[in-house]
Amino acid sequence: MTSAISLTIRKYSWKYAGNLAFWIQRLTGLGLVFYLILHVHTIHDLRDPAKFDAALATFSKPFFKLGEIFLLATVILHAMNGIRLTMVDMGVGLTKQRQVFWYFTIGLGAALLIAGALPMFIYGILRHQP
Amino acid sequence: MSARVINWYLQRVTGAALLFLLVLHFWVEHFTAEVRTPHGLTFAVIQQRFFHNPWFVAVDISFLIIALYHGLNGVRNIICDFSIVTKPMRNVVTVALILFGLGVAYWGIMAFVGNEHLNPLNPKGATVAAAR
Amino acid sequence: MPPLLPLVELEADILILGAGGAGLLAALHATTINPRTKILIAVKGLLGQSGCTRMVQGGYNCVLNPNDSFEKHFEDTIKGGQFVNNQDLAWALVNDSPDRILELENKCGCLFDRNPDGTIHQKPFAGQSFDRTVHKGDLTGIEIMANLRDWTLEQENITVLQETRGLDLLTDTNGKVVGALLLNNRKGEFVSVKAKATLVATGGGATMYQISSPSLEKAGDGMGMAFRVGAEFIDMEMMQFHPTGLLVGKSIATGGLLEEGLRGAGARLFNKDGERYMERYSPDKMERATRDVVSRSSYMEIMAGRGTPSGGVLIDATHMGEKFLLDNFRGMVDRCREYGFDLLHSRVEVSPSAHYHMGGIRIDLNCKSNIDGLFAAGEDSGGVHGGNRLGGNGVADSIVFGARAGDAMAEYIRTAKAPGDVSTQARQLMEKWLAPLNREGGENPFKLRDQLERVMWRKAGVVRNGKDMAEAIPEIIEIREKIEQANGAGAPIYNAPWNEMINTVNLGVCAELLTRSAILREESRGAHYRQDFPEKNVKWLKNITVKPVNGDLKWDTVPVKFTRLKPPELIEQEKSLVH
Amino acid sequence: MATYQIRVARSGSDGATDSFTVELDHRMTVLDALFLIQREQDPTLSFRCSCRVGMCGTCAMRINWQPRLACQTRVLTLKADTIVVEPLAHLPVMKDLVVAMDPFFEQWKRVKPALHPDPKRDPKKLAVVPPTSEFGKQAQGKRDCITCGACYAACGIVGSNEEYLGPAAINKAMLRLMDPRDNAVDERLEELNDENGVWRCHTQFNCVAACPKGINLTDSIMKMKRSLLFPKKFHDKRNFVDNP
Repeated sequence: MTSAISLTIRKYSWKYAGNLAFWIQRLTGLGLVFYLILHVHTIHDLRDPAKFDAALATFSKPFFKLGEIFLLATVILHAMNGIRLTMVDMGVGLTKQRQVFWYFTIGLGAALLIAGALPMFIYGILRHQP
Repeated sequence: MSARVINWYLQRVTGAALLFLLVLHFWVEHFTAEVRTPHGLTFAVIQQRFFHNPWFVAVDISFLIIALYHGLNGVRNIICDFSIVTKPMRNVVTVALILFGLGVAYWGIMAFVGNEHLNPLNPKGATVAAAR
Repeated sequence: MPPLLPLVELEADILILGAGGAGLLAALHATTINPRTKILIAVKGLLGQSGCTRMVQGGYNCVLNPNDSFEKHFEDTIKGGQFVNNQDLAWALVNDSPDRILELENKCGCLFDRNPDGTIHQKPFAGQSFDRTVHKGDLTGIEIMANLRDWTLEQENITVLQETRGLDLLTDTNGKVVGALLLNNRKGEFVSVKAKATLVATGGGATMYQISSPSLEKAGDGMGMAFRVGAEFIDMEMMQFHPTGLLVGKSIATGGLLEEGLRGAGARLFNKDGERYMERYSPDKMERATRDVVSRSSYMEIMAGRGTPSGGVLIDATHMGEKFLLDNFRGMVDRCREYGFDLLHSRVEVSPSAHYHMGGIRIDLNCKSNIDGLFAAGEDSGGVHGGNRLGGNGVADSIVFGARAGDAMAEYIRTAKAPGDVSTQARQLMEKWLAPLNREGGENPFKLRDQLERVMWRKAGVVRNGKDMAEAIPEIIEIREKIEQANGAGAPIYNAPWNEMINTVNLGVCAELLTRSAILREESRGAHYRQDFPEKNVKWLKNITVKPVNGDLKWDTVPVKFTRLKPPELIEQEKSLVH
Repeated sequence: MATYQIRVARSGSDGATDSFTVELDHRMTVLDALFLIQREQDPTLSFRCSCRVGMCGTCAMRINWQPRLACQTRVLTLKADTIVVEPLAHLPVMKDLVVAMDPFFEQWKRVKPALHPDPKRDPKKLAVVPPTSEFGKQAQGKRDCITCGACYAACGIVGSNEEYLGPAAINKAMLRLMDPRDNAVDERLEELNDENGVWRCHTQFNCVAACPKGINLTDSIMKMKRSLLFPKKFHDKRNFVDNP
């Protein structure tokens, strides 16, 4: 079993930056599709205002706020990597793809995440009023 | 131009559009004056918006459709990356994903369209709005 | 009971052994003449990725510029070959090469380097009166072979047996060659091919030397096979040594070349004492002297104990500056760096390296050998380059004569009768080659090959003398006897010792012919240098030919026919006779 | 001289490796180590090698997980005492380190790698290709492919989809498509535009990292993707050749 896993990892030689980016894009993408469907399901509750408000109340609990931060992280990763991919598609920065990945996608993405997550953390979790 | 080129191209275009829409979405649902109350976003806020500015719904619905296209196209790409998915199977996958996407889109759109609570002409819906 | 490998029997119109430039061009031409010709190509390595055309760095000589002329190219070739070339063959080379370059470009898709205005670029090369070498950077061979390979892949009439080597040619009762017995290393099976015409184009035997530049699978297979069916050979003593083979200690990369252009651009050679020894050997031309002169000088330095501890001399290109080297010799700088040498800032160890066998199977203008049904082209054949080959004429030779062989074979098979049954003969030969696979004990083929390489390097190498070579003969014979008893036991597929044994058998043939020829030629000419006869002798404007007759070697010397150009010394002589 | 432990994957049982101890100096490569093992320790070891100086592309193998040319990999630069040598991934193993290149060349053949000369051109004239033209520029470094298969073995997509063209074939197709002498535009475009053509590339850059010749294969693939938006331009490519 372990050998099967290690063989698989080797097969997809994850240590290259581009490959890591590929897996990030795949996994975050799938996660976001899943979230989108859940989200549509919640929105559908607009047909029943009471149920909708109840759902929103649940979602403002700190646990779900934490989840929202996680969602933000996923979105930022997917978006920043998406921008990088579009740059690649346009033929920009092809020779510097490792640097683009680490500095732009990961570096700038982390900065954006902190900027976005901090207010969510402070207002949604620390100062949460039930 | 074949469907594959268009798909590839649209995936990029919709990606860019989603980036813009997402920022907008985040802003209106989390940071505008209406939602920065102790209650945050509620049904009433949405109803207000719906009555005063129908563009909210238009944007929301296009956001939904673009996101579904982008997401499900991505899922299709992942599935097609495996050679066990043969050509006839790929067509089945495509059709299945389109149907699924249409279903989700219908489910989402139905939240606004034909929703009696969001119909200004419906006395019951209007009452709720006036109560706030 | 020894395990018997399967014997697969195939049939083709044309059988081509070797898929370098010559082999594939022959296939191209035969296909062009008749697209339904059934062609079978056997390659020892991977199609298009083995052999020496692949390793060509310099380029391809041909007359394209209106200011250049066939006569000039011909004269350069003959002068370079020290007037012992077969002039008809050399003229054919010169005459055909521009057409072949057009064919390579417009039919096969090669793209050689261009001038800024988009016309083809021709670079200068040593020993030539005009800049006529067509090239693709310093990787010309890859361009040619990759495109020829791609062409071959798309042909439906051509079957390619990859990693399949020739073992022996098959003959009918009249001695006519009717195919060959092959060994498919990939599947571990013998293949007997019945063919109306057979071309050997497997490359020469330069790998019989300790330090050599060709690719590793090259082992004079074609010459060995042709010798065993009685082909006639010419100029076997002529072995070119390249002066700057990289010396990478014990690494297998030793012998890999540093491009000639480096010396042309002004790189200097030093011995271990820091002496610029070319001052002593060629004071006017220095390092820019021809390949044979520089190789010889380096070799003498090394033999006199003035070489580096690992037996080489030092090439110094540092004075040319980092920028110049990077702009012009990027490939060479990189190659040095791969083995931890710094060409930009320090001296690099080099040594003469066995490079090209000018001699080979004696052919006519249609690449026919003296044996019916057997054709030879490329390095397997001899006579085109005489005593020394010009840089850039080697790949031109393969391409031009490969094409000629293709044309000739297409013509030949039109009238040739379908060969009779060969399976009995194939089975007999198969048993002979199977013996080492089933042998217990016996000699180590790797050791014997090393021994052969050392003997040849020391006693019949760059600088030769009668005494040493006479000593070498019994040693070579001993190795040839021992190798027949070598141990090639192991799996039938990808069996390295077994293949090395077969290689050494063929190299042994080349080595013996080379040494015996070299003993006969009592003068120094071109690449052949005798310490005991250091001067060129007008009496030796002859070719030495040899063929096996009834288990013995039949030697002959044939005066060169000067059909187009007479050597100046002969003209002098005639003048003095008139007066 | 230093002692290295070479672990070589052997065919036979699945994933089994044999360990050899060899003495190598600082200039010696992985290929040297393999030759030493074959000559002195285990003659049954099999691997491929032709030119031994990085021109033939037959000695590509996985060295410490990365596809490389054995002849160009000095053991010193690996900075490890133990070197794991395995056959290339995604290609069937014939014996030990020898892989069958057939899957690679099957894909290679799909794009019609040979030149399909334009019958309208004069075969007696050489094409005029200024190095500054689009084809001239692309042909500069991208022609250096030695078909070693390293990119094919490194590509993650090939691992899950053996019907994908692979980086080397797409690079070849791009060169032929740009070639003003060539005529088989539609056939090649059809293969490239296949579901398993260029569209399977997800810019992992593994091929670029693996290519021993430093060819930017992802760049070629991206060029093809973009070009497929306007495929007509390949039919007009003869415009920059003054040879009707």
